Amino acid sequence: MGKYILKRIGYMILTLFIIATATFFLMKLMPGSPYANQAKMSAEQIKIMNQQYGLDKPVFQQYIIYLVGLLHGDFGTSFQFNNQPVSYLISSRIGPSMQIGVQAIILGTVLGILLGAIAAIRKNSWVDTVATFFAILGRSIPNFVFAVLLQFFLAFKLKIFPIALWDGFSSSILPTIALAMAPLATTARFMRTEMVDVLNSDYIELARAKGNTPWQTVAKHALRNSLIPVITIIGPMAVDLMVGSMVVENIFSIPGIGDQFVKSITTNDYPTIMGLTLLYSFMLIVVILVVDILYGFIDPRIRLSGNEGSN
Amino acid sequence: MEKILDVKDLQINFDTFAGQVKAIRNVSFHLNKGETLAIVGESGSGKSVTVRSIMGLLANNAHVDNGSIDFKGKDLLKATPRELESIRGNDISMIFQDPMTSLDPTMPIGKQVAEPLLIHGSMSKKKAMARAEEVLELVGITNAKNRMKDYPHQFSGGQRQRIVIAISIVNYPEVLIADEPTTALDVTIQAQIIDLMKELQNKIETSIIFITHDLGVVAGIADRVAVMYAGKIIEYGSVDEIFYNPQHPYTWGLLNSMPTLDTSSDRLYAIPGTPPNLLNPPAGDAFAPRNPYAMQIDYEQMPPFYKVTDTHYAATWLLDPQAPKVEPPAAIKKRQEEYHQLVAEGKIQSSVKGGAKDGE
Amino acid sequence: MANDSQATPKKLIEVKHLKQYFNAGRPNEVKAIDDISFDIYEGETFGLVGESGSGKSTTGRSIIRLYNPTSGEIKFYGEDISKIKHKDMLKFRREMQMIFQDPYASLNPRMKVKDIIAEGLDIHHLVKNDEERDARVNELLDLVGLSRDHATRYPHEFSGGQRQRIGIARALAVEPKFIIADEPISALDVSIQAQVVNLLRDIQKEQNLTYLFIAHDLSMVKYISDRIAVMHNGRLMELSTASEVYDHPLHPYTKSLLSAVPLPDPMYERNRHRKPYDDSIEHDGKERSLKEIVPGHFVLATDEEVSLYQASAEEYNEK
Amino acid sequence: MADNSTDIKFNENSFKKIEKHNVDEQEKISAPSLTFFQDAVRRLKKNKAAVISFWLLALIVVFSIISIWWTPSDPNAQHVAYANLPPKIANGQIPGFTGKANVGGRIVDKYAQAKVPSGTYYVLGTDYLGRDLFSRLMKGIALSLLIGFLATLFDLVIGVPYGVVSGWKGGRVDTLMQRFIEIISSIPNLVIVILMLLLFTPGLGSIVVAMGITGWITMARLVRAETLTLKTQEYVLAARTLGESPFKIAIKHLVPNLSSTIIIQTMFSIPTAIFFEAFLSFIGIGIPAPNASLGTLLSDGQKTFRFLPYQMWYPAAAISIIMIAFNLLADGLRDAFDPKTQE
Repeated sequence: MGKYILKRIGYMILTLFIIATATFFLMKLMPGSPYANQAKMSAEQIKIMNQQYGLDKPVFQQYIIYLVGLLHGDFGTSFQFNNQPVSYLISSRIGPSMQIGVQAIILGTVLGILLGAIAAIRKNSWVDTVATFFAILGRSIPNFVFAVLLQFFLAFKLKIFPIALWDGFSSSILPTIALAMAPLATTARFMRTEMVDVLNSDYIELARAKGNTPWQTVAKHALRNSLIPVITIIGPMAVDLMVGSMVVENIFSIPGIGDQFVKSITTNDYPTIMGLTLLYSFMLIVVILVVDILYGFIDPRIRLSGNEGSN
Repeated sequence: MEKILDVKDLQINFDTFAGQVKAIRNVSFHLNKGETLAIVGESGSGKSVTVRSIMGLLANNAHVDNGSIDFKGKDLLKATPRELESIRGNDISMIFQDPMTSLDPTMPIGKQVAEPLLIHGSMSKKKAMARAEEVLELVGITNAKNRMKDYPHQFSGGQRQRIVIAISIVNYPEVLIADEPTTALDVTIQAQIIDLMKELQNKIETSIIFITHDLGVVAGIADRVAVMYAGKIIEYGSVDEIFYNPQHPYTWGLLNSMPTLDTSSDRLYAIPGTPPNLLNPPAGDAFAPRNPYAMQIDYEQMPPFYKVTDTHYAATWLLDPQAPKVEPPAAIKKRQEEYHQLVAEGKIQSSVKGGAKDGE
Repeated sequence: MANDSQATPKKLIEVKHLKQYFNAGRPNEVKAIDDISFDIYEGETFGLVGESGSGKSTTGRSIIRLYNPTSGEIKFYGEDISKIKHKDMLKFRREMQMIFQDPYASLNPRMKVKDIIAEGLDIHHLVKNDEERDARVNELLDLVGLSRDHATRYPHEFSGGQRQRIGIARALAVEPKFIIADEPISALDVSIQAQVVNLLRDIQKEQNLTYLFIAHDLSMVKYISDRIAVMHNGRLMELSTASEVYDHPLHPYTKSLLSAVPLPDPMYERNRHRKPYDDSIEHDGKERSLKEIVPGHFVLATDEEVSLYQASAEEYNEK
Repeated sequence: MADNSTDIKFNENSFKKIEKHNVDEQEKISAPSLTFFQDAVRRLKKNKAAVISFWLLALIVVFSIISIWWTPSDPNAQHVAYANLPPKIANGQIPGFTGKANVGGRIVDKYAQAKVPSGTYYVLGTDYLGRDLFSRLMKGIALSLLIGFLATLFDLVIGVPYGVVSGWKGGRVDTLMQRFIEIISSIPNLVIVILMLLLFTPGLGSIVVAMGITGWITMARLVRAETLTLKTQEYVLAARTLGESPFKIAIKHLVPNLSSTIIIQTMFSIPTAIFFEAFLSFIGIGIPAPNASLGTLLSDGQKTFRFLPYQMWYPAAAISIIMIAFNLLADGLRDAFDPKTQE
């Protein structure tokens, strides 16, 4: 297992390097000047700015400086926000994003698993139809539409929650719900499929033949076996969350990295875009790695059969 | 002889989108205490459905439309789910066909074997595990003590089937239902499992219903045999009667179409055609269109069971007193001659209590 | 090898020191076939028996070149086919055909029966136009005992036995000389097995075909085969005529295997004694190869073991 | 146990032997021949939700095609005087379509206020520039669907061949191709799309290309996994033993058997692409003004949602209905094609 993890971490570093390189050169190809109010700046000013940011050096040299910086955790300096280092910008904004992200994934998976399991157990009944209907709504209604609706009814009309304000847990509830819709729908759907499969398997029949009640059968045998594969979809769901967080943070004015990313795009703030791209990729790769390792630990078939996790 | 299980007039239909499949059409049989009853038939003949109805494990689209299953004075078809659960895995247990898929892949085997004890008894967990270990030892899992915490994938197919058997006997059931337990196994493993089952039957004195399509296996394990075709039992009797003195043309065909190690004739006998579609079962004998001895009445009316001996019955019009005498195929005649000789020599009895329990 | 004693019939297939390893050189290397040699004579049925994992199916697939053999020679009409590539391959593909095990997986569910049967005709351009193609398909349907109406149907409409007939027709379409039947009846019901076996025998006589018949059902193999080879763990344990192997088995594995075969005869079953087999003798590190113990009867043995086997062959004669 | 029933009637022919057997009769298949697809369609037709979704989508597609030549009024024409008019239909009796709005507690006839000539009405009202929202919605749906179809085309053109080749070749080629996919998929596809959009000028073409670059990966993975199982199927082996070339095998055996996977995945890809476009427009890097797409309509509507909710209601309803319909249809197709799920 150790060797496998090391190999995976090696791939991870390689992937990050490729991504860093690709984003860097893409940024260099970008049209337009990075400075927000460029119209008001004279050629002289721009030259000074270029010098200040090292943009006058040859591209390759800039690349090396960038890579060396990355190794020291230095993502460069934002063009826009008062010359703040990108790393500071990220670290000051990652908290709120993490909070609603983690809350959403917990809410989404827990409810999704419940919904999916109930739908599978009561397959083809009205419960199943209702659960399936909600799962379809969840993946059909774009989360920004959902976010706006929540804001309109619960915050604006009924005034149960603050409209757009980042102040404590109560203000994180609506964005969490809006974000949790996609993972909830995905989990419910996946869980249902897995569980229907498991419930049709021979070992469930044997469990019934042992004299287990239907609920005992589910609790002791079906649940664990259908939950194990659910772990594998945490990765893709994390991506959904990242995408969702951008608009949801924007709509609810949450000072997070998603909101920052959108702002940086509209202002061509390249160092910040590069930094956030790397951060997003890093988070995604880590999530996938953790999921894989977790899967190996939880599933005895993988855990105990030769540790060469080759597929 | 004490009947432990008595199935009467069982009718089971399946609802499919093509219509209603009449899977079990009026099946009656019983199981005596301590015997092994083999139910043989081809795929789709209804043998599996029959035993699943005893366990109350029919698919959702199946419904029992008639009949009774009497187990120790109680009709299992009228039992509540609660009552059935208390019987399953305790008084009646089951072994399934595919050992590769019938164990929970994420639960250690020790726990799986101990599970029926914990469900049905007031045994402590520790005691149950100790008992599970004993039983695993009994079914021939070597070094059972250290393997209790292992998972199913760490065992071979034959070993897994031994574990499944351990689960089924851990509560000393009165009836053990084995649904093609050796079909998925290699022939040498199959022989081991069959020997194990015979040995266990002697030790724990259980009654066994053994389902298979393999006549060789039947000859080795059964005391009595019921032959099924198209959702009906068409002939039943002691193992010697069925193998040496068969009466139904379908039984003839089955025995005749199997090459034995000394068959060397040029062509095998083959039953022509295919089994009927049970969406619209034929009016008369379902075997009639494939039956070289078929008579007009075979197409019109279902034959009743005719008594051959006290233990041997066959549902074929050929046994009717009015029917012309027919010559069975040569190989069957040979078997019948052998039978008379064996009876004359006293090697077998003409009616039941043939014991095939010599173990290893 | 199995050649000196029987000089008259012509050798169709010669397999020499065939090895088929999967994932060769990696930690998960599997020696599916580990150095086997045998010949198949023209017109005979050569039975290959073994349990799951013995390498019998792999042997068939290596001979028909679904795999690239790791090493060794496969001669077909004297020509080594273990390494032939593209152009010659097409010619060879007409001469050798295969019948598969699973009647459900061996027919493309999206194709009509006539297109399935005619696939080989199309590939090798054996018919000039559609009428000729239809005529040939009808001829083949007749040959395997199916109705001509079946030509425009799809596989899922047929029963297992009928599907197996379609598979046989497909193989026969290109008029092969040699057919590998890879467990062609093991997925069928008893009453249908006999139909298919009879069909295979009839066609063999009619078209003078040579068969490699792979199976785990020992009674059926004995019935259909002229000579039989017993495989275990990727090696050939014993090879001789069908009756020699069954009546005078020499290798302990063969003896064990035969003792396990259940027969539909209660008296026999009551007196049957299973002979256990201890495969540690295969792992004692000694060099073994197929040795001719009595004429035409080969057993995997060391030089020293030969005399032991000869002694036990003697015993059979004395009985 | 002998149930000697009493109602058996014999006649003189009862025990006459039947000499001729017509076994062939049994082998006849009487059911009408159905291809795999016809069978799937038959099953699909039993799924009401999928059938309704199908016809709804067909209707939407027809409307979208019509919108190429005809909309009630020019979707981009501005009438600032008629800005922010609420929905109104001809006789104005249906609640929500009266042309009146609640301003500070009083019901005001906005159309009268804006001096709109009688006979002129906007079914879904107008936006802040006085553009007819119904016409814009028609155009917007058409554009979003177009983006959905085009992006999915990339799935088919790149994803399917990539998956087939990777799965069929196996070994080193497969490993290499899978590593490439792994790397691409470790960057959130949104990030790739955004970077692409920054690089190119925003517009229909760049959005489609950007989504196409990332979108094919799921398709490639599915097709590869399916190909891996298909290539060991005995009918593929049979084709190989007959000497069929790999290309022909792909065309004759693989693609037809992959088709259900491909169709189902396509049905899932289209709504994903529509969602993505809406999302991009929503954060301001999608379809540039003044063109309408579902995303730009939603984005515009959101800005005034609290006060003029109708401007967002209708595009939101439209996108939700389209997504639901595609998802229901895809689910229905999956059930119809996958024989495992049928009872």
